[in-house]
Amino acid sequence: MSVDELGAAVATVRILDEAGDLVDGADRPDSDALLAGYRQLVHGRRLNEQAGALVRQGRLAVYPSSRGQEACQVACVTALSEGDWLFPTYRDAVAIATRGVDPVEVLSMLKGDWHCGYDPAQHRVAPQATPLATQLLHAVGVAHAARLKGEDTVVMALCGDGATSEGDFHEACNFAAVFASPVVFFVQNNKYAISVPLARQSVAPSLASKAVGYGMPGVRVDGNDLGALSTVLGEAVEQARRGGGPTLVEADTYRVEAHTNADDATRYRTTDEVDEWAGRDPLTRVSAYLRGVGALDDDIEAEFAADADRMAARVREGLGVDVAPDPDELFAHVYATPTQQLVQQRAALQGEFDVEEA
Amino acid sequence: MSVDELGAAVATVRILDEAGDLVDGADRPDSDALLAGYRQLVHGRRLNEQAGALVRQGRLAVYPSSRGQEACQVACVTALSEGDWLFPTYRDAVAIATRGVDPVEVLSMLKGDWHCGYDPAQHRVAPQATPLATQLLHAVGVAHAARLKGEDTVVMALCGDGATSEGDFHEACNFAAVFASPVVFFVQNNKYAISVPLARQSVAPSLASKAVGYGMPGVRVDGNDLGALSTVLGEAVEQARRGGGPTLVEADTYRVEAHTNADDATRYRTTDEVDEWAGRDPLTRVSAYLRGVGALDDDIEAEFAADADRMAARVREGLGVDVAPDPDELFAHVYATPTQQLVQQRAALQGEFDVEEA
Amino acid sequence: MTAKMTMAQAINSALRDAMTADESVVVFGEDVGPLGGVFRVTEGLTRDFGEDRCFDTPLAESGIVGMAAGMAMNGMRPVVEMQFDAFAYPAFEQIVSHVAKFGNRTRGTLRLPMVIRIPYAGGIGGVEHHCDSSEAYYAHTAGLTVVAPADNTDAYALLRAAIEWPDPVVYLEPKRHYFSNEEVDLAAADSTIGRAAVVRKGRDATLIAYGPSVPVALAAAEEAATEGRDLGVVDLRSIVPFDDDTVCEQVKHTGRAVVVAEAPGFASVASEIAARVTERCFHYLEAPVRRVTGFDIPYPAPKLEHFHLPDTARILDAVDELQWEEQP
Amino acid sequence: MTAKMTMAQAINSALRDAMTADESVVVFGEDVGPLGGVFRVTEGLTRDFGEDRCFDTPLAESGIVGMAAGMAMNGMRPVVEMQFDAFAYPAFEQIVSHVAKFGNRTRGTLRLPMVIRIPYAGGIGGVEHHCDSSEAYYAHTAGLTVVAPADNTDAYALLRAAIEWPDPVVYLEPKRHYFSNEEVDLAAADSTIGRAAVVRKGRDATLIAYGPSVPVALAAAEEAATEGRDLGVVDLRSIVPFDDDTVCEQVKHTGRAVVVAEAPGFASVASEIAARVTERCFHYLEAPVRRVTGFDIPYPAPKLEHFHLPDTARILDAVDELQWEEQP
Ligand SMILES: Cc1ncc(C[n+]2csc(CCOP(=O)(O)OP(=O)(O)O)c2C)c(N)n1
Ligand SMILES: Cc1ncc(C[n+]2csc(CCOP(=O)(O)OP(=O)(O)O)c2C)c(N)n1
Ligand SMILES: [Mg+2]
Ligand SMILES: [Mg+2]
Repeated sequence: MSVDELGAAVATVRILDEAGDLVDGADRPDSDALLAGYRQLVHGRRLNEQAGALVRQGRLAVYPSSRGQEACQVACVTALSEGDWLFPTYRDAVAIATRGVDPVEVLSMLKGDWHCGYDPAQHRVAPQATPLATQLLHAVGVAHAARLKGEDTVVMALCGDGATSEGDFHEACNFAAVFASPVVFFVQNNKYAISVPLARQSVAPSLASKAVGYGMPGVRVDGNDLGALSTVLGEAVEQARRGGGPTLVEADTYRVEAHTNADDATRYRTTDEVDEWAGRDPLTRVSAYLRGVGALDDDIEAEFAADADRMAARVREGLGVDVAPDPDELFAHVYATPTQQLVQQRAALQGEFDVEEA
Repeated sequence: MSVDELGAAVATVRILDEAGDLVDGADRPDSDALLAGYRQLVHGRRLNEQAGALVRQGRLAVYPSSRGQEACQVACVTALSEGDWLFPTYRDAVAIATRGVDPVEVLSMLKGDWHCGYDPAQHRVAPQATPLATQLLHAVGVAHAARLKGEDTVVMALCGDGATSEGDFHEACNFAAVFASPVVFFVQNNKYAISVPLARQSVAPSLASKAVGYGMPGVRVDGNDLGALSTVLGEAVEQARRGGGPTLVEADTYRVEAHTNADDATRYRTTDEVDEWAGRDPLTRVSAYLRGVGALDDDIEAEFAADADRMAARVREGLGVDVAPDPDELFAHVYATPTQQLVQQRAALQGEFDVEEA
Repeated sequence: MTAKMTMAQAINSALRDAMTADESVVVFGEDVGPLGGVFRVTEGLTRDFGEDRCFDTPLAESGIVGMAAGMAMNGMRPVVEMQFDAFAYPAFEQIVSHVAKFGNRTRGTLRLPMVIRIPYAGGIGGVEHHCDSSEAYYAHTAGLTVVAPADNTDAYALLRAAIEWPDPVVYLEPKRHYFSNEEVDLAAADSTIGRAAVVRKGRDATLIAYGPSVPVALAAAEEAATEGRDLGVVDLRSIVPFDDDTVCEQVKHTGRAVVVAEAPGFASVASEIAARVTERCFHYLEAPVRRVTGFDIPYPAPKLEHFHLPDTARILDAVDELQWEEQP
Repeated sequence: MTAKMTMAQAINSALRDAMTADESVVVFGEDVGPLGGVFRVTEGLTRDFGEDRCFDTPLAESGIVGMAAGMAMNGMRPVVEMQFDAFAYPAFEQIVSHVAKFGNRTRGTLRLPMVIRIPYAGGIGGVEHHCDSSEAYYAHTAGLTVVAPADNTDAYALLRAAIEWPDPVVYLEPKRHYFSNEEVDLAAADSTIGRAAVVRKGRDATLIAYGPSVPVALAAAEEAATEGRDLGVVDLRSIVPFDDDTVCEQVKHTGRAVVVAEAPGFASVASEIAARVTERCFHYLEAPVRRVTGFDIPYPAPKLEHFHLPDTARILDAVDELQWEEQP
């Protein structure tokens, strides 16, 4: 069997097509669940938009938008139970907010106040990882520790298509497979790593096919299809919880905006390509379907929008408050107990302020 | 298609069975080539034995034996042309000698004289790599440079089953696949990484199946079957030379001796297991076949043995010569031109000798 | 032959001129191709020299450095970009165990002429992992040559020199100066690796700095001058090899010295400078060599970085403490 | 409660006692399971504590350290082994960008209590990559605690302390002493991280050392005594945090100091010691602090290593140069 055939054997799971119609042979999704998901999609979209606006107003330094990827952001979180863990990247603010973390806290990192604005232990959400793929190993460690402690925790570990090229991706997948760790590796294949297109990242027929080499199941799913994502991720989570080990899930999606506001995407891709993907919006197809089955109408839509507006207002307000930078923060957390040297360095800095004040 | 099915789809190529009989459907190997290969197998086995003896006599500090893997060692080199490159590990002394490097030079590293006893550029054999999997990336670099320069060089990059777990293995395979570099990745799966068995390294159905995730062909071959190895590696080399990109070849073989003389293999495996594999010796089946077709007899066998004895005698002699350690060597090669600091440090050391002598 | 350009442009010019002069020079890394790099340092190189000479790789730094090492083995002169300081760490094993040691291992038969460009240090309000001053890791590693330009002329000159150097060079780009516009005289540039520059002569004390700390030291010297103190500034330019002669000559002359560097001070390049200057100039010193460095902490969040970075006030405080009165 | 044991056994005892005392302590790495480690440090742990408490991993150091970080996040206390110094480099990004910084990043809400054991330094005639003195890389990285025992009692005590420490510890094992047999008093052991030990009092000069250099310094002091010179020896035990008080007290007392360390000297821990001792004791010093370190070269091949390693002769030479006569 040729490699092409092997790779092609990993097909893409879909439930709804771009128009919101059920694809042939798919099970009809549960409307209540889908409606709840839709509400979160609306919220997620709104958060992406609000964060973008805050950047333009200079309230946030930078924001990596997940516009177009909101179905991934929502589905990977709704698949989890309370005791589970989420390991997000810098692009996954919407997922973190969906998990229940206050968006103001999430965004405060990008405001520059601190490296991580929320308490990871409280929410079971790891700090957003910047060094690519490194967090996948932490996810395996959390999962393995849970297994050793006899807990039924599952860990959802996120990364992008670019990150799959890093050595740590390989080591994490392999460790999880060998230890049968309860981890779901969820790759949001949004086709770009900053400017570098997928074709420069991999010539495998799919990223999900990498699972073969680790001896774990690999599933490719339409990343703009909330129902399909929920099914696939839900199954992967339950399999992990049952002791069935890790799964690699690749979502076929697209980064509709530039890498961040600092990026100029016109340098490396055409607007035609972007427009085509904008036409596969993850929100549209869900609303079309829900309206089709009578589960969504203008009133509900308006209610969701109002909800999202309130959230956005809270975000604006929260990020409008300037936290006075506290130099103690430089030294307080480096070690559980600051070393003698740090105490002295802190005192020296305090001395500078005392002089300034005098 | 399940992962098991995908992995199983990578079957093991064989030509001769343990008894030296042609397996069903296999093409009859060329007797002349096989006989030439057999001569090298005898040489390789002798080198392994001689090096082991030198360790016991205290002439070598350590030797990682490739006993049982000689067919791999020979085949990966005979598949190459003169302008090609070989990237070996610490276990591949026999391959390097097969490539034409003086075994005395090869072993001088293990005697402790210098980090690499031969001139890599002269033989197009990289220094034996110790940090696992790192050399695979150098192999890709050499291959990519050759392609850019328009040369038809092919690079044979060796590693063990354990090394496939390292991040650099992943990065090297992926780079080679993306750049369609003329590299053959040749994994000698000898079932152990020091004490750690294959099952702790990977739960994939085969190591060759890792090729799927890079979009390159993966082939599993009986690593104790010289003819099969020559065919598979020869084809992979020619495909690379033709511009067809890299191949991952996994040899199913066994490390018959301990990791090195310093290792105690009884701590982690049974003698039954070792005996079973000793029964699949790569030399026996070739000689049985060649005798069966009348291409080998006692005279030729004696001639090969005498040849190998001469080589072994040269090795004993060469390694018996003690090279006086030259402190200049510490400083001479760190930079093309020693820095002022190194010149001073060298002078200080010289000063110590002057004092001693005075 | 002077022109006004930013440091990013000066580096770009150096790459262009080197690629034009020598066919074996190739540039690669993450986003260095069509995008021209996240700091636009490689702008236009793919367009002007083609895909084979400047290209994007898969996203893997160990891969980038390891592949560069292999290309250097096979006669090319790779110049690779690590996107930010902290993203060079995945390549650490390749850099330390191979790039630094390959020439030595092969007794000089296979040297690795290659350049690892690293945008480094802080001052740009970057999120975590984008502002590390990582020079100590490289400077401590025997076999590496480590240079850090402080101005745009040196950015050009040192990169040209690094690309021609027979050994691997870690070329540290003070990223906060990428967009500083300066008059650059490419012809007059000193491209000697291993030579420090006395960028300001002074009588009273010597400030020793490199990379992004040089402008800060110069500003401090300016300010001190208004207060009647005459401070000299030495710009190392090259951390390895280290120019003992130039540095010590100045320190002997002034009898007092302050080392300025952004990196955490513990076991750092600043420690080395203080130690070696003291060893060589002990009896000329009126006071211990002082170090003004970053604190021994992870690089802080943007809103806090100004507390961390050495500034003119902190340098002048250190100078004040150089025991100008008679000691007991 | 003394017993005769090797350093490998002392470390083994510390692991055993910690695993017995605290269920959350787990040991893993390459070959640490059934084999008991290539130096037999983890001998019998899998047998006695079970597969879940001591196990082999796939061969990937970044994986090992990254997984340990995750386990520490989830309430365990992992103790991982890097097989040799140079084989910790693949884990460098995990160590520097996560292990060192995680507690800081999360403002203390998620600290990572974990120990990275690294058999380090030379003197065993090992092939390349098996003898690196890599402590400077870790000591320079804020957020790491770095300890190096010099004798078997400390090997036990410091490892017990490291495992109980709330922050990640890099525990450096001087591998050339693994098989040295010593009387060990486990009960009397000082398990204070951050405290140096005056292992020999002296009047004339202070030798400052850590890890494998301590026995060499002690031997030099013995020899000096026969020549009428009274040298003290300070064993740092803990490189970070650094015990300024103990070190400076001794140096002020003797007015002269030599730092001894195996690692290449440039931008090293030895540089730091020389620099900070000078800063703090300048007016007590009769001579510049001297450094006796490895040369600035990659660790040499076995037959050449004796040229490289600091020995008693080289230490005594340095002591001789501490300007015992009046200076001009
Ligand atoms: C180890 C490392 N190298 C480089 C970077 C710089 N960088 C940040 S995001 C990015 C692209 C990542 O692409 P992908 O994994 O596809 O995720 P996406 O941004 O598309 O969500 C790069 C190169 C980094 N953060 N970490
Ligand atoms: C990066 C790295 N980690 C650890 C080691 C120590 N080590 C040397 S050989 C070896 C086992 C390698 O196993 P495998 O790749 O299967 O090759 P084999 O020895 O069986 O030929 C280990 C762990 C090393 N050399 N490099
Ligand atoms: Mg992407
Ligand atoms: Mg093996």
